[in-house]
Amino acid sequence: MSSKSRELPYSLAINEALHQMMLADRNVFLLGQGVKSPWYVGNTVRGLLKRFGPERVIDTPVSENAVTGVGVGAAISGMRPVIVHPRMDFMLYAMDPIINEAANWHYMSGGNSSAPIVFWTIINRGGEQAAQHSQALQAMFTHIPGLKVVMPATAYDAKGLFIAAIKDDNPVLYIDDRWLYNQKGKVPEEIYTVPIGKGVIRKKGRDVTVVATSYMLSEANKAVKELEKDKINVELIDLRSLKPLDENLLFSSVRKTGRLVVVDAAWKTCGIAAEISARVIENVFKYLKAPIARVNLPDSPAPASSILEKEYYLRDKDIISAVRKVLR
Amino acid sequence: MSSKSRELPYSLAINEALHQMMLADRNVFLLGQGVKSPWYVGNTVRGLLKRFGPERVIDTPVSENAVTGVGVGAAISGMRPVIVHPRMDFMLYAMDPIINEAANWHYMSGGNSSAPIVFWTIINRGGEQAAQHSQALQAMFTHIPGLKVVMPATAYDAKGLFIAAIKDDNPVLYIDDRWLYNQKGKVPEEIYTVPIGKGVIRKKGRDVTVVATSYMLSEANKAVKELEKDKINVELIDLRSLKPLDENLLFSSVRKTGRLVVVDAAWKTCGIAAEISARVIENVFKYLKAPIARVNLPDSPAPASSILEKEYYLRDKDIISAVRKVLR
Amino acid sequence: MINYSKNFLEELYRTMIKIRFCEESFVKPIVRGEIKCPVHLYSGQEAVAAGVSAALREKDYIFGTHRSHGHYLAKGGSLRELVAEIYGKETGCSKGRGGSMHVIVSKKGMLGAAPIVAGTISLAVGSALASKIRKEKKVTVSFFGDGAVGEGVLYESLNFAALKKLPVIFACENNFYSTHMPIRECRPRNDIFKIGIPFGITSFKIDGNNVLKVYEAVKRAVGICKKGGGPVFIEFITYRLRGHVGPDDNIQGAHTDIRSKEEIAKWKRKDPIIRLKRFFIKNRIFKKEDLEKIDRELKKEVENAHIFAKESPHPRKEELTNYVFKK
Amino acid sequence: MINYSKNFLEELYRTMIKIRFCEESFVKPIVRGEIKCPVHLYSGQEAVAAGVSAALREKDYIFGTHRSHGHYLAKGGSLRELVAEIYGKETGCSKGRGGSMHVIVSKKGMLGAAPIVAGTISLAVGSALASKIRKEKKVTVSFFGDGAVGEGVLYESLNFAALKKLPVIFACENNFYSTHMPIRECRPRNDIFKIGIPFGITSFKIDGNNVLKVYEAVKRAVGICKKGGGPVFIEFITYRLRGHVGPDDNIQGAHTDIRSKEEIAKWKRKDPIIRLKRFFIKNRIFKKEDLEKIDRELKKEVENAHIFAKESPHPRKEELTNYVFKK
Ligand SMILES: Cc1ncc(C[n+]2csc(CCOP(=O)(O)OP(=O)(O)O)c2C)c(N)n1
Ligand SMILES: Cc1ncc(C[n+]2csc(CCOP(=O)(O)OP(=O)(O)O)c2C)c(N)n1
Ligand SMILES: [Mg+2]
Ligand SMILES: [Mg+2]
Repeated sequence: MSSKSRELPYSLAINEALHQMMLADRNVFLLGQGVKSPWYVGNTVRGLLKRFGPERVIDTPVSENAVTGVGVGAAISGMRPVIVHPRMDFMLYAMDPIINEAANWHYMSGGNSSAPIVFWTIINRGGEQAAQHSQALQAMFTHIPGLKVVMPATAYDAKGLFIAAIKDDNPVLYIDDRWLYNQKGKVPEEIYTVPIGKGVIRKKGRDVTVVATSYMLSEANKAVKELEKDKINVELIDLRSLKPLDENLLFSSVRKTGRLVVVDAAWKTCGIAAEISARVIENVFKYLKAPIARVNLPDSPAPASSILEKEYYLRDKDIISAVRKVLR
Repeated sequence: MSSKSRELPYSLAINEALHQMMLADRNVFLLGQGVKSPWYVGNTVRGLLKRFGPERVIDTPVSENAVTGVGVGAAISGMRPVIVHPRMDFMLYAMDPIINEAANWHYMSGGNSSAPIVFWTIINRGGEQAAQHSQALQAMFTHIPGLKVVMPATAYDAKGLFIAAIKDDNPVLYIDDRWLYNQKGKVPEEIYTVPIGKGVIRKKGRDVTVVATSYMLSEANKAVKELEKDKINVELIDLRSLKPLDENLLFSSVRKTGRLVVVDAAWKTCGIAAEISARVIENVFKYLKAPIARVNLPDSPAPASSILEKEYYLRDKDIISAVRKVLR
Repeated sequence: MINYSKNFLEELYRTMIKIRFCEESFVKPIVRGEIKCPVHLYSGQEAVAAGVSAALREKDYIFGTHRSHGHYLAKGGSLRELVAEIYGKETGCSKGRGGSMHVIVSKKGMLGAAPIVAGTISLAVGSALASKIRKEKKVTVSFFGDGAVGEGVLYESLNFAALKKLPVIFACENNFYSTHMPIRECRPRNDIFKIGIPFGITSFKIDGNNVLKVYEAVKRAVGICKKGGGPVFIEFITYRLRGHVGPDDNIQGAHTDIRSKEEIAKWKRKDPIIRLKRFFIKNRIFKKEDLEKIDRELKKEVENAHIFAKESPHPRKEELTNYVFKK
Repeated sequence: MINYSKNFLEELYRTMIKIRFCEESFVKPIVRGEIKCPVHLYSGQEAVAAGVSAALREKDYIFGTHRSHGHYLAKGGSLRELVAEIYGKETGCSKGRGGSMHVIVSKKGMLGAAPIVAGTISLAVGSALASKIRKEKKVTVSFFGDGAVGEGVLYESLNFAALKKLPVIFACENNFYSTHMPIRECRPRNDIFKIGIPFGITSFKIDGNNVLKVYEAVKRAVGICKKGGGPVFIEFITYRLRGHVGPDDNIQGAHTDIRSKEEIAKWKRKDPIIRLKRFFIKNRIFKKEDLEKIDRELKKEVENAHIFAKESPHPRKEELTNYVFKK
């Protein structure tokens, strides 16, 4: 089938998911800052307003708290809203509807109600935007029960996880990354889902397991190639979902390699890598041949100066040196 | 000196810290819901309004976001505000001033300004209050650079850390627990500080290290006594501060015991215990004789029913069985 | 006034007296420690819930707060399931997971309640948006207190609802207190309803202790919403006859109310149920005995609900984490 | 009008033209990629910053936004340090850590700026509270845009400031756009200043492109605040002559503005600097040549600031985490 080989950039894979799901399900609608314009969210929203009209593609005032709550309320009333926050930093205004309301709603009602909503949020960092315009807060949300969290790394997953998130009966935080928008990949034309909670082995290997998600998969891929030159055979896992976490995939890889490097482009302390490390220790401790290495941002706000940014953000070399360390 | 043997309940130790610091430093003031009444915050605020007047003891409307920002702004202008959130759950409205503003302020200004503020917040759970009135969100805040986090477990530390928090030039999150308010302990009458970032060994031992903070120290103490009956000699560490974390104390204990149980009365995933576990693995892996056990709440919202609460909250028995597990 | 049907008036009375009896029935079990959950009694404010719901259809939506037993009952929620919830039982409307502050009966349009102050206001706007998108002509009522007027999300909600002309009624029950704070310590001005005006929202206040006035006002507001002229902001002036939580403002065992005896006495005279009774008798709509019969009936119903609740099973501890995710 | 001193008027002009030259000087380096940081130019709004600061004393406080070069310069911030900051240099006012959106000069009372919309409004109320507690009689100005009126924290801040009668001026620069959104898509009503009224706040709007009107209004507001009659809400009607960020609304390389050419042309005719020049000439306060001399001087100053910035060292990467905590 020709559709199998079609390539799309990550951003247009999202765009296609939105088009197809809005067409397939009248309960799906899009709400948030920038949905009528490429200004904020690139071409992910291309053509939506024109096709579905302002009743279902609703650009909003700068009111993150209420707008997010509006989405949650619509979900409780049976809709399938997608709420976009064009930067994760802005979501700090919207923590109450996400955490106190949406994530608890099903539990608090004893299963009598639920909030099937997608909180779509974008990590938008670099470019000297500094501390308030660079944050990657996945760990804060992964900490919260009742909230699923996904971070697709490829165009294929960007579409498949978006569709899965919309179809899920629970609130799902869908986190993408502006640095991924132009990356191309094969994207089937039809509607398909990537199961939430399932990771994938991007490359089989036996010497060391490297776990990465979202943009860090690209850097990890580069690192893997570089390490191959030195005959270091990495098994590369893309978790795709942070909650639920595909423990089994992780554990069986570590059982095989005995070594683990966890990469997450966010702060180290109480981050995703800490959780993965702790879980592996709890479950497959005796297979571990070396300490688990975490590759994270330093515990520091993002700087403006691009000289400092270069030092701050992670690259393949950071993964390479972590791998070498656990192999020593 | 007689003052050395005076006992006070935890809540009055806080109260004394506030009285003394407001007296000692005209820049200190108290702002937040409930500061004029025992209704919210027990007797921690006793006598403050009467002594310092409504200009420095400011009860507020239900406006967590702005009121917290008001504190941050006052701190930037040279004051030393203490902002109280009588429940941690309410702080979800105030994430922007805490995280985007206060925690970044010193960094973003290249060290030219800072926000020396205490965010005092109370974990207030149990009593069938359910999901929105029970949360312990320390991990979310410990994840944030630029924010110190303390969780005193004893009356002595409650006062000493409060004073240290007020004197610190950085934003400090001071988390206490209603379940501790009646616990008595020796509290010196004078002004003293407990250093932020320093833990303490509550009981020396050699078989296993147990790390606990805040209310969980009481349960850990019970567990330690129970385990002693079986000749299990626990080393009990009270971290007191979550950020900065007293790594050295932790590492040297684990080097000695080779076994670790981390207790934190909050959700497991991406929680404090994960961070401690990951850090120990990174640094003293080769001393570990067994997997690290985490004792946490299940990843679930808090239930109302007290039957379910009993199952949900942690007690000495949970610590005991974790210790037995890592000793197997 | 007399052009209301007797049936309609009886229903109003039944709703109010049911709420009152229900609320008062919790006092003893709370004091005895049989009920552990924090309970915010609605006694004194019954005319608001009853009058609002009388003006709504079953398919219309409401969202509540920490003080929502009355909203739930008036919208048709089961009394037994309410009481069972407050006892933390599996038969409760939220299966004992939510307690008093999370009452819900979705099939009657009561879409939920939650104690984070102002936390459900934007949700209500969301359900109004949902019905607008679906062209269903449903109206949503968002209940909140004077305390919630301190939260910024209310203003964001007003703006968004007004911008999109959503069929939502902002129902502010001004009982003059937000926990221990009288309204004058929370706001520079009292006339809360005026906050709707800068957003171009039809906004007014009415006597919230007069159930017929409440009914008429909300009927009008529903009409405006259905014609696409929404939202509407209504401030209901009312008073809670009990403490903020539990029977009285029990601060450290003192069982004293922070409010003056005179103030409480004044409002007792404006008790919406006494007023309605007086109106019935004066206008010879019902006789004293008719009303007493209804009272007896509902007292019994409330008693039975307690029996049901007490006899109901607790949730099973094995099912602690059952509802974290919907499967 | 002619009872202003020549000195005073010259200072106003200098401030405005300095801001304009400074802002326009960034256009080329941005286009060339020498400046990487997002820059929100203030061109067109100079009368607000200049007029406000002229009515303040050095000890008074201001807080800014993402678009605060003008606020910073008018309050006495160093031009060199501003330009260096935007180049991300160690000599910048925030040592290259903050960039264009975090300008600060505490010793001149400019306490900081931040791009989270409405994020600094409550901070400004806090510094007003601080000066009230200290009985210092300082006034704080909170600058924010029409977009920030969508954020609930503004209303919470209005309420708190009004309740405590704080000496704070809410200075809303209504330039009719919030990024790609015209104000009519953000608010059902335009008259923003009316949101202050339900809180009992003195609230009004004025022409923000007339620097003397701005000055007079703020002088009056400062007087009100100093007498304990604060806060005051002022809506300044103005317009940005450049795009939201960078020289134009460069959406995906299109370099087109989302606003109509006619609209922009209309506002170019109301350019506050041209208007002030015209006023000077017409009233024979300054001659064309006087102004040209000032212009040359400031152009030079701006050029020198760029030279300084370019020659300044970058932050050292070893110092990446230096300012996470204050030691
Ligand atoms: C966000 C948040 N802050 C504070 C509280 C504590 N609290 C519970 S009820 C209440 C006051 C509510 O007053 P009002 O809205 O007038 O409702 P009433 O109790 O009078 O019915 C407060 C402040 C809360 N539940 N949520
Ligand atoms: C909380 C938050 N939401 C969204 C944004 C994105 N954003 C940057 S500037 C802006 C609009 C600002 O408009 P306005 O307040 O009118 O200021 P102007 O740009 O017109 O000066 C927005 C929405 C942000 N920075 N912060
Ligand atoms: Mg009230
Ligand atoms: Mg604007």
